[in-house]
Amino acid sequence: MSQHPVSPPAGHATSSAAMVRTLGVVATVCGILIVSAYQGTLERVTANKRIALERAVFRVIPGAASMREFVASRAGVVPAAEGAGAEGGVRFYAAYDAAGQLKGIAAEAAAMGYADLVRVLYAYDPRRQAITGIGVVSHRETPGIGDKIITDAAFLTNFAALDVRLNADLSALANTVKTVKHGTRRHPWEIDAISGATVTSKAVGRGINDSAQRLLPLLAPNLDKLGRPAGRQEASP
Amino acid sequence: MKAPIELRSSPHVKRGVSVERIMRNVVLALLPICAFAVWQYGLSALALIVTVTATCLATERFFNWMAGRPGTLSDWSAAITGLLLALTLPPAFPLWMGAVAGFAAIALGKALFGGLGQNVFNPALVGRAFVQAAFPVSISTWVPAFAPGRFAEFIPTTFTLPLMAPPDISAWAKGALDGFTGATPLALWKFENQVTPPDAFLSGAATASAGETTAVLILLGGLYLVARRFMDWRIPVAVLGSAALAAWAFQLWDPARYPDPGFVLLSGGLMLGAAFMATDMATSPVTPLGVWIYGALIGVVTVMIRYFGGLTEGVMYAILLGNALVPLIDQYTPPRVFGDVKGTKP
Amino acid sequence: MALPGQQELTHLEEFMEGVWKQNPVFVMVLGMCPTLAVSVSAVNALAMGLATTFVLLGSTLLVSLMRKAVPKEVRIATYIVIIATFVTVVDYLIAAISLELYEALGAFIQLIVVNCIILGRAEAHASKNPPLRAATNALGMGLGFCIGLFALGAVREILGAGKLFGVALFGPDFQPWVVMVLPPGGFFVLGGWLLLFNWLRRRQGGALKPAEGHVHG
Amino acid sequence: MAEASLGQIFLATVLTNNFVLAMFLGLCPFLGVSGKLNTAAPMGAATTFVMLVASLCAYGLNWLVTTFHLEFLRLISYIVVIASAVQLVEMVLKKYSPALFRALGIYLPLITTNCAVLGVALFQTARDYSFLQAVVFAVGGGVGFTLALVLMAGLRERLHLASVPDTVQGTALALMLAGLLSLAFMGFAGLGAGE
Repeated sequence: MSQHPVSPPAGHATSSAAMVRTLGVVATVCGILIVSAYQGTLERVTANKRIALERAVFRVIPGAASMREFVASRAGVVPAAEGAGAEGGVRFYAAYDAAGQLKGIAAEAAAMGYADLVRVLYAYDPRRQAITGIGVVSHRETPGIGDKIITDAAFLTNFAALDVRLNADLSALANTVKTVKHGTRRHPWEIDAISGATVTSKAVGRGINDSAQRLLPLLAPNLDKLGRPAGRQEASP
Repeated sequence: MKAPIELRSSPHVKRGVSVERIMRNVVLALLPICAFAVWQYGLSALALIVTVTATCLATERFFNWMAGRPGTLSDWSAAITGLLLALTLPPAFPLWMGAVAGFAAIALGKALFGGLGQNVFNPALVGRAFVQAAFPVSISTWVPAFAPGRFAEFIPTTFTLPLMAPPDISAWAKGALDGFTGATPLALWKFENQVTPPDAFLSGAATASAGETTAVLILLGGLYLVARRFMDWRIPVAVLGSAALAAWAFQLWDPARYPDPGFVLLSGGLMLGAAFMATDMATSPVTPLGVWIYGALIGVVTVMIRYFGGLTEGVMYAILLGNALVPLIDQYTPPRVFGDVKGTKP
Repeated sequence: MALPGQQELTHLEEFMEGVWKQNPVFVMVLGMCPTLAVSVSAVNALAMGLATTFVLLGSTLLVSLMRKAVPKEVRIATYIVIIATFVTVVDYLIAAISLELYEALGAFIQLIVVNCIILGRAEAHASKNPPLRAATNALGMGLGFCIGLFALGAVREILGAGKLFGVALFGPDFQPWVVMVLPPGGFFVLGGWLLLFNWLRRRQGGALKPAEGHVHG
Repeated sequence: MAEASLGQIFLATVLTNNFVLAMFLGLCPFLGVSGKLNTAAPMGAATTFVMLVASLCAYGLNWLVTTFHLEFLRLISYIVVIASAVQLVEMVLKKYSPALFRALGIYLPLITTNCAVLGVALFQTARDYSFLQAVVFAVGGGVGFTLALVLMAGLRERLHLASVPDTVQGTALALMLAGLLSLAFMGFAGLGAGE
């Protein structure tokens, strides 16, 4: 190339004004790019997120047709949009059937497993005071061993009706949810571990216990506030 | 006490005769353990030992040919790797996976670095760690020792087609021996808080890898090598001593939760690892103080992984981590003065 | 890149630079962090490759267009801002296209910012060449990066899951080599590819240097 | 996740999910600077320090962008602020502690564009760490990075003396060693998962 390097010859320090001007131009161009990308994709991204979330929640609460997101804290239960920043707030999802009746509650639980956090979404039925199903949100457990928490039918039956009743003064669970050795489940609040995947099974139990201990006492006095689905979701067939 | 120090001090052993002699004796010390493993587990164990060793030899041959070096099969080192590796595998391990382990052991553990004496990790353990990560289900599938039909039939998983998943044999294993639980003593302790009595380890009835239940034979083999000055006695002593000490301290702290040191020493692969793998000359420290540090580290890390990790057994990883630390240990411990005589403390 | 005093490359040669002679993955060993972390499957690997190519192309074009206006004192700052902009854009685009993919790639999309290929191209090539030439070079580099990532992702997916692009190759009884989708597998597969390239080079005459380059993020 | 205790985070970032060996962060200096033992330790220390600075900056910035609903500026502000903060620290060090500057200073500019540094910032944001958790995460990440770097340097120095085949020399060997180290670190899996 015959052309010289573009940078200005040495010795000629660029004036501050030129630098500021250039940076200003760059910042403007970049700002426009970012904001337009953000605005352009916002709708799709939000829709994608909502669909993914709904799919996950509807899978653990069969028969649900719509859902709303809430935050429970000491101050009570409020829709997520209003209470996002509440101190110690626990996020959960209320699912409704086609007639608008509360079908169940879904919330996320997480605990350290074998390789990383195991995150599950569990369904809670307030009428039966029991957990009625789980779905795995994410995990990095060993394929073939730890991922049995998704595939092992026997393990999943633990969550057909896992007892999470509250104690008399509604301050905590009446019985700690606990993972026990494979084949020794005696109580409805125990989880029968998968043989050979004890660490992961225990993580699921611990995560659910931690989450339920925090969420359910906050939720119990406020169940009536969950009411009916917001109007928008009625559209879904 | 001249021979061991001379030989240990240099990884680049030029005197092929000495290397060959040591290696041959190590194989000799391993053979009774192999024979006992075959007696315990029958045809499948024999097939596994033969396959893994043959793969190691073939891989060694192949890489020598690639590098245009003369064959080094005659130094027995690849055979040792093969035998040791086979002894650390569960007897029901499919043969094709055993072959993968053998290949990984030599290729990743040895050939990569230029062959004998140049490797930085114990090759047998590299192979074991590779298949542990690759086939986590198969490597924790156990079968009972002394099953009545062990010399009449192979374990159903042995002849799994290459690349294919082995069949589930838990029902078969229960049928092969009454009351078989399919869990190793370490898993029983960790997840069910049951301590296996020591006599199960001495008789070989404990559920384990092919060569891990024979504490007596391992000790005898080790003693033989020490007596003939082919092995640095300090390493196994440091490994076992520190593991026992750590176990003892934990037991003092909470006797209900932690088992006694005897259980820690006898269970799993600690004996085999301490005697035959941690002592690998190329991958252990050169300085006398370094040797003690290295051994103690392996013992303590093993106990830590067993007690607090997700895995039931930690010897393999402890030794590999020890291997990784060897250059640092050598760097920061005072080197042996040339011509130093054994017994003078550094 | 055209060194001073060197014959100017044709556009085709400029393009092929990155694809073959200076392949960012196999020859220069650049941008390893995202390469290894997300290459557990061919789809993830390709998505990451395309995202990087997009950022590479966008930022080199912009840098090249502005090359005469940017004072050298603030040039690195400018480049970083430009690159970060395109990464943010691609981050939103991927989230809009597929949330699943977005979650699989995770924070590694945003880590494209510190991928040295991009800053390296901006500094060494785009700041000295007109837009068309810079873009051609960037496309070549991007394609080379995609090929490298794909080679990694394909091996890891085939052995680690018995599949390619999610299609089972060996039937239902295949035993996955779990290690391949774990971190050690990433190192081994990339190391293996480099060994293969070294070996091929050596056989081709050995005049070429081994594939050891500047190792950067 | 708010659930993880500080000890768990530290253990996980140093051993179980080591930044370099399990998350592939900071591979660039890991492969580039791990040839010599005596540069590995100061490099690790400098990186740990920069990670801490980055973590603090990111924590503040994240609060700022979420409060003002400017999430789309998060990445760009992280990289710019972290880079400037490191520059600033470098200048301050040079003026007030020349000795420390000589020890760490030469590495500082290199580190700014290290994936591990931006990684700390991005991962702590993605995982919603509290201030203390973020600090522990950054220090753990740095210690883990240093550990991997020092181990690697020791092994590579030793292999200088070995007759490693020509084909394997260089980056390929470094990657294979990293793979073996990563394999050995898998032994820590599940550590601190608790009962």
